[in-house]
Amino acid sequence: MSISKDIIDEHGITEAEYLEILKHLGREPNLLEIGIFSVMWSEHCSYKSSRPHLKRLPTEGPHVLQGPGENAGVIDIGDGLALVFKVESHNHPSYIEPYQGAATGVGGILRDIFTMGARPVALLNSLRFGTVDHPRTHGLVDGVVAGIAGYGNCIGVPTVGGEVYFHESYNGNCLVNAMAVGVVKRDRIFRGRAEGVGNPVMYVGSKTGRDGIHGATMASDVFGEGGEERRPTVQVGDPFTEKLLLEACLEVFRTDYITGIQDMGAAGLTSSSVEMAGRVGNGIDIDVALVPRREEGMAPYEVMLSESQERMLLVVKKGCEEDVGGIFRKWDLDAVVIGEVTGDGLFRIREGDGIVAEIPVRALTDGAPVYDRPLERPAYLDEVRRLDMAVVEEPADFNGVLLELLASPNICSREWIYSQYDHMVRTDTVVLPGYGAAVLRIKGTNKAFAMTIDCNSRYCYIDPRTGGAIAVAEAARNLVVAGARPLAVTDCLNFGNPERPEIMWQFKECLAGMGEACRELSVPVVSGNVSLYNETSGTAIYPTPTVGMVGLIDDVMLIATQPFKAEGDVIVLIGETRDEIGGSEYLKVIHGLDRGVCPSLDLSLEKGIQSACLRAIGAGIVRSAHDCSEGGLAVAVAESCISGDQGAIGATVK
Amino acid sequence: MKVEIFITLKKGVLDPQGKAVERALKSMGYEDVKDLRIGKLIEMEIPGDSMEGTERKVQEMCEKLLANPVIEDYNFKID
Amino acid sequence: MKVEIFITLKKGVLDPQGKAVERALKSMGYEDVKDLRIGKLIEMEIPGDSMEGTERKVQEMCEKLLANPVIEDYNFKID
Amino acid sequence: MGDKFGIIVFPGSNCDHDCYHVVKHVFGRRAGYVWHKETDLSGYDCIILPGGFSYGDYLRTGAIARFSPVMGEVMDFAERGGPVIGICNGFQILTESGLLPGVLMRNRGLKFVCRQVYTRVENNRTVFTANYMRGQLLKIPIAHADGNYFADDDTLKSLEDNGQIVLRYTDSEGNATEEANPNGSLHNIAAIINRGGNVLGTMPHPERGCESVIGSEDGRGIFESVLEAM
Repeated sequence: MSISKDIIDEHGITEAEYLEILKHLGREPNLLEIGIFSVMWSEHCSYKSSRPHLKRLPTEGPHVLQGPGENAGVIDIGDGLALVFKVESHNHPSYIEPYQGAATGVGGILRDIFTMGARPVALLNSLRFGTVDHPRTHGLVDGVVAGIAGYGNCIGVPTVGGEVYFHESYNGNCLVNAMAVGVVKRDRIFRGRAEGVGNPVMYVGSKTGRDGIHGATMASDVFGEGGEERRPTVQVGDPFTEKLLLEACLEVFRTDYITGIQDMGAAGLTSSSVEMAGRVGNGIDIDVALVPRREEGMAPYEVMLSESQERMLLVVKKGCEEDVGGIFRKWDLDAVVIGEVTGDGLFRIREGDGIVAEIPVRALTDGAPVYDRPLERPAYLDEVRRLDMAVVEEPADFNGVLLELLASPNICSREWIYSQYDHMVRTDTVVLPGYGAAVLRIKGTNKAFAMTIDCNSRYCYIDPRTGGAIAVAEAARNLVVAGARPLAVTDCLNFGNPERPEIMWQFKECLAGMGEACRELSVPVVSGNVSLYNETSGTAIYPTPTVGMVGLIDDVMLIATQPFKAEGDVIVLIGETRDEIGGSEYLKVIHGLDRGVCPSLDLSLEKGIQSACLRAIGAGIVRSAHDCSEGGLAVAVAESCISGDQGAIGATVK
Repeated sequence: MKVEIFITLKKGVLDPQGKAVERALKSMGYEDVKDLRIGKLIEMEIPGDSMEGTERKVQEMCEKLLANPVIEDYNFKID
Repeated sequence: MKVEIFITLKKGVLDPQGKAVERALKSMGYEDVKDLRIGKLIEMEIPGDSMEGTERKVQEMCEKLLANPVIEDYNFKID
Repeated sequence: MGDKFGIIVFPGSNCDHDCYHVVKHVFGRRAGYVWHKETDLSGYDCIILPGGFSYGDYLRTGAIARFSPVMGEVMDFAERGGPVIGICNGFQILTESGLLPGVLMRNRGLKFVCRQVYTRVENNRTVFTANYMRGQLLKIPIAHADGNYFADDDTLKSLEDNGQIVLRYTDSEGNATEEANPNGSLHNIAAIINRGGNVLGTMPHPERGCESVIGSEDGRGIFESVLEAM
């Protein structure tokens, strides 16, 4: 039965890609094999349009223990400890079902952390919605925030920071980027590798259902007007089962029973088994008949592509199956051997004794197509950079303007959001949400670490290269004003349709700017995610390369927070104030303009300013510090006056 | 008119709460309980007009607010 | 046997969720909605024995676990 | 009596580690985890039911945890007069198991609330509050979606008359106002004890208020008080 043309199209596989598949297999693929190729070669799993440009980001550094290519990045922070962190996007599912889309986004990013052997200790998120008056925005915000709270609070990992941003370019496509950070002993890092031919492959966690089938390719599909019919593919999360899965896995990590582990994320059982085998050049043999199921009559196609949540795949040392099974049963979880590691480099799927699919692992991983998509400088750029200053007359009432800015959706207090997140569980949160970065102490040491997630997408729209560099510089500033030394980056690159040359140009330019800033500020990228096709009926989102960054504080007593502390203290502004108003929040809120020349960024000056600030805080002579971002100096000083919990304190600026 | 609305999860949609309660009942000795699902029961009074008028109103309320069309089904009784 | 259990808040017990939903419906133009209360609908299968046997079991399950006697009433349908 | 704390771990408990840290590292006393399937509490001098989402808070918060094997032992321990502290989810489990009266329902605002709150010590002649002054203001954080304490009028009256209300939500000046009530609890109730005075249920998390580096030390008094009584 050869595969029909429309089945191939429906799987998002192009003519050329189909011919490649024929070459890899030396025969026609069956329906299950087409399904496997379609998810493994989807944009989400293969990064086929972004890989050529991702190569230009720096990923090495003396403290980098694991860079991109694994489930999360790992950096050394001394005292025999390492930080594990990553950011992941769940944009499309959240637009369809906000609560479950956001909740499963949190569940997925947590699994990426503890699959490396680490206990997750913090969650952050970066959310972007349409304008506040857009009919869908209210429902989306409520659902997404409740989903993040519902999942994060239940599993007991504090949600300590993040950002929320409203802009019309996200009217048709909200962004939900979830970041998680974990701590692991340097010598107990686990990796997603199918090591040891003959070792059993064990399925642990919830049973498999039909949810989320083709979630991976859905993420790579452009939403048409009636995007909603994709409903049945939304996954439902169970944070209670994830908590059991977390504790059971942490128990297994204290033993030497396993050689590899990976969570089942996008493309579920398929991507986890293929990627684990691919990393070590082994093959893997799976029998779908052994996979625990939640529904009857599921075809191999459904079992292999299901994205049911809270499931992990383990490679167990031969003979330790019962020991591992015992640990999971203690936590009332399924733990079943469903296959074994082979040496023939093939991904072979059985159903009982019949073979239903057989594909070379390399065809699915290294063999995935790579596209050097055409680039074209967008036409809008020259127009958007023109700003007729005559239109921008000086306001009569500066106080009124400041109050309007402080009340505007992108600057006002986020307390109504983060008070729904348990941000204190685990009693490590030293600096609570509300400032640029959250700070957590490391019990047993007098160190702490700071985390932030940040991006100004308007700068990236009017000048992608400078905007990309500013995204990195601003994230670093957030850490530095807390007194933390920036160490490494995880990025979530949210863009429109890569098949449109101007979007691809935005992507390339943003990454070029990010790469320069990462190199200059010596913060390598150790993990990340690419989310493309964020576009509805031809209108793409603003380029949003969200930057998550982690920094280290050597002495938890020597930190700074945003609020002014005492009368008589001196306010110092470090850096140059240039005559730059392009792309500012002031222009947007007061004059409704999204235009102008993007503020310039002098990376060597930036580096000097950041190290001066760090040295001052380290010398204990700084009580509070704040970076100037949306709303500029006026908003920064105002926020420092009103954000303390001992009531407002005044300030005079000469 | 007394209205009772029953909101249930669509078939195939995972019901973590139902799963946990079923497991608890089994551990309490009720081994033979199967397919336990938990939904919402919404009761209200809508005074006034005809049966069709009320039916149309309840339909609209469920579509717009009370049921999440992505993962829930609804039905109702009016008397 | 197919069992449907209806768990509702006792009269006089505050129902914050019911109040919030009633307010939302009113703001959507359904002014005449009154006394909106939200409860739980628990569906399950109990194979086997007699109607009385099943009834007794369901009664016990509600008394022990499914309903909190301090604030909730329960009733059920078996067919 | 000894000074060993038994911290019960249900599937879904989250604050067990935090309580262990406070007893062991802040107060330097002995602490041990007790898995919910265990049925032997001998060797423990005080039992803590920590915060979290036991059984995912499914059906009702604490409803399923109450049937864990260890709860029978906890009830006996309490009957013998041993001190039992139920924090947040622990308080919910104690009401579901009948060790404490009333019910914790969904917050009035329907949303999860996590922030520092002020509470006033209503009764300092208890095992858990002897180290505080009567009327003392405590800044201790809350983090819950179901902290809306409800009980029928008779129960409320007896709680008030017998001094069983230990902490009440107030504003920063100590007034138990409606605005200062974060979840709608009747009479701004934040923490209560049983008639015998040896079982405490508190929605605010004292273990999150024992170290100034994370914002407050006001919660220390609860542990100090019970340690002196042990």
